[in-house]
Amino acid sequence: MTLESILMTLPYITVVVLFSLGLFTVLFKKNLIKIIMGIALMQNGANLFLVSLAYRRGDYAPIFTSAESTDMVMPTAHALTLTSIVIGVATTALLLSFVIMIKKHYGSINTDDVRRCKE
Amino acid sequence: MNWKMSRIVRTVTNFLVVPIVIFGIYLILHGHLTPGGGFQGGAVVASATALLIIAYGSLGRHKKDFSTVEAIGLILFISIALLGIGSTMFYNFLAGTGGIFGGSVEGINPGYINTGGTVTLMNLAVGIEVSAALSLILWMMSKETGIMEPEKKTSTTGSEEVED
Amino acid sequence: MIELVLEDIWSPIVFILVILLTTLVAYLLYKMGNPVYNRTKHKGEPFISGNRPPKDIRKIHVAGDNLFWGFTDALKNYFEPLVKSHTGKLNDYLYWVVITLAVVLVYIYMAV
Amino acid sequence: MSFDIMLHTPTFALAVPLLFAFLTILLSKFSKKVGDVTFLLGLLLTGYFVFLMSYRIFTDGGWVYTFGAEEPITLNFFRITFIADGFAALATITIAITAIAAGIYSFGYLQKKMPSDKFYTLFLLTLGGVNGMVLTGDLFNLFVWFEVTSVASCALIAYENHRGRSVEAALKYMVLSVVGGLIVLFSIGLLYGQYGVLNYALLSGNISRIFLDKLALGLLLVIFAMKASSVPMHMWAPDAYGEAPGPATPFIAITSLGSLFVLFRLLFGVFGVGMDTAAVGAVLVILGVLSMFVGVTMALVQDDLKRLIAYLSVSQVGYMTMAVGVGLATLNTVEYQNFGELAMKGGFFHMINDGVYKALLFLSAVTVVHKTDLRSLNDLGGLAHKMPYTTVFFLVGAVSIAGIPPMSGFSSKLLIYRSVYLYNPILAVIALVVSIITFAIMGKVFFNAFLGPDQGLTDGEVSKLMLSGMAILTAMVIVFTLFPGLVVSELVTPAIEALSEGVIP
Repeated sequence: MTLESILMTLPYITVVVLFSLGLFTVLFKKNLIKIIMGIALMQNGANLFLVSLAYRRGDYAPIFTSAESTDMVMPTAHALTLTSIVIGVATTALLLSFVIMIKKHYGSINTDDVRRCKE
Repeated sequence: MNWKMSRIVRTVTNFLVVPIVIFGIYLILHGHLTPGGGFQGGAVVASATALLIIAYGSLGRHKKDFSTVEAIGLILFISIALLGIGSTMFYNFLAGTGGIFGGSVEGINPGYINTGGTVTLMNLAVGIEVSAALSLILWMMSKETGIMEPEKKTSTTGSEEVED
Repeated sequence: MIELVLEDIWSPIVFILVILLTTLVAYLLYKMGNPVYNRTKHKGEPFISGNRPPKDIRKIHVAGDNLFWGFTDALKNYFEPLVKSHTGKLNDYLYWVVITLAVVLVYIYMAV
Repeated sequence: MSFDIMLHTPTFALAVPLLFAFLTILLSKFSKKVGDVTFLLGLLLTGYFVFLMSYRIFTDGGWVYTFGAEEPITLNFFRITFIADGFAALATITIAITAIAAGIYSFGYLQKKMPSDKFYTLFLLTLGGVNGMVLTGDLFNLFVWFEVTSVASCALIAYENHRGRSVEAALKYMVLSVVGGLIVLFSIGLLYGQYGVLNYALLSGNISRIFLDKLALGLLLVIFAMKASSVPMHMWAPDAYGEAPGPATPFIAITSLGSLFVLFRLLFGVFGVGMDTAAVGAVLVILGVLSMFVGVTMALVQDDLKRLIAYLSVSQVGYMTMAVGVGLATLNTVEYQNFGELAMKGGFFHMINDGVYKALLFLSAVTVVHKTDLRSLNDLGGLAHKMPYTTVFFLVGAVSIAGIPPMSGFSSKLLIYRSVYLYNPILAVIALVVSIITFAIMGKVFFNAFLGPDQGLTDGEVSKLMLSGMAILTAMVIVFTLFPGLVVSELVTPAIEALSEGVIP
């Protein structure tokens, strides 16, 4: 295993670490704000995964510059990442507003208390 | 609770708001050539709103109608998409027609600003929409959490919309 | 031509016609009977398992808890854990998703 | 090529709701009436374009619509595409019927109780999102519309935000949707990283039985089953359906039905060629049986009217999952001709049936809750004296969901029993038992809430608009009841042909 291949694998290892940390937070933390932070971690993991997939060694970013168009990478994954970031902003804002209202109505943001809908 | 930060912060905010908004507009208008575009530029513009809210605890005394601006931005976006329906939806009917948006692109170029066609217009529409929507979200949230003085009327129903 | 038969096995039109026909036959049979029974004369009180009916007619109403409680009581060993597993906690909802993901992934990896 | 409006109908099915959503919010600033009219116009126009699209699909066959190209039908796999085939027609028709009925109902409902413009906006956004989700031809778009639907429908659930419970239900659904959306994004990344394409047709040619493809398949299957409220991931459904504002309730149920449509599209269109469909079908069958049984037994112990119907809807989703799972398990074998196709017909016929009668049940339950402010079956009673129309509508829905002949629910369940019996007799027996318990539950609800001496809970019937919303659905149920053969041959058969043949390239 060369140093280069290790370096190329690093982003994916980071993705796995981020995603599993996020999943761990979402599963085992009781605080709603912490759950949303876990979701944000998972979002970052997924976005990093897509961006790492789009990387091709020696090619240029797909911007109108003085490079040949054949030397540019496909921007599909980048577009997907940007879309996912945008959606992430919307969902995080909505989730945080829900938590604000939960705090108003229930006086608590612990998942053990936020369970009036059950059975 | 009336939130207001120190005089230093407020003065720096006064200086910073204009460059932030201009940078946002640059990102929006240059979006078809360099990283950036409607959403990113709009988010930068909205960060000026965040700065104002944090520094002053208010957005001035005038009535703010972000949701109308937001709706106008989205209607613009969909209308521009529908204008290309002669070919298909989202068809770039302005590309290569000359004028301020329709410059033609041939081969390798250093990035001509007027080549976007409808993409520039759409970036503009998305920029309007996102800056208004994010400002609205920040405004509502800071009112709900007590950073800002709540007004007499407190209806917060469905303040969140989807950004495109 | 409108298809009136579903996959050669079932036709609601025929079913409804048969029902109507049966009703007609039943009505004719009913008509042939002897009308001795006097509705107003023999009117009695409703029979509620031998209990005396309450004065207020509203109390005759059967509430939701009155039905099927024997069924759920007999199958207590099935229902109690099932109802209890719907805890309403957000974390538990997510546990279930992750557990199902794990099981399905292992199954698909082994079987497909 | 001359301009042909029929070819553009898939894009209008998406663009019209989105455009009118924001027009509604803008025009409501001037006057409430104008906003209402805009909403109704957007809804009816969407229905009109869906109808046009389906008409063209059934007469001339399906096509792939390419966005941003010179001409609508262009072979370009790097552009955004919409697939308009028999399957998309079935899905969008189911969604459109429910949406129009619920929209008309919401007119009457929102008169006094709530401000209406934002509700209409969110409603139309959800409609656009679901339409985009079932029409789309690539995974990128699927993710986008998945999230648009989640955000809009969760905001819709939390619309009555003065009640803590509805915010709680929306929060739970939203967290599950967002985590699910991220897992979907991850699996899209897995597929894109290997093949460099996101188009369904291209992917289906590439999919093979390697580890990463299996991983992507499992992730997508479980997440879309979760959105379709399959047991054991159904727990958000009773919360969300139970706490959503009245007229939105059937529509939230329809979004989860839309997720089920997408799941079937993915399993048949993308993974159907390269994967071992027998094993994947078995997963669906197991999920379906669990959903049927757990859903119906949980409904048996419910007090709350709306939650009870929500659990029944979970159990109905089980029927479809099981039937289509049998179809998938036998795909490309001799058995498919014997009974697999029949199972698919039953499953998809049950889907459109279920979308309609479930909406009818939800709307009549909402009417009861709206009129009496009571939800518990222990308190309700004797409503038939004052609300005869609602009683009849509820009875039609109840008899249909219980599968009593000659109602439409019986027609589709009959197909399911017959075909599933040949796959595995135990499944048919379970399906029958579940149907019987459903009948018992509906009998209990009808007896408790509507029959009995008048308790003086209501002062009369609801407004005419609300009644007409339910009347539309009742008329649809009766049409499906009287002409099941017509519906199966004209609507369902093109859909399953489109599915089993894979995606149009």
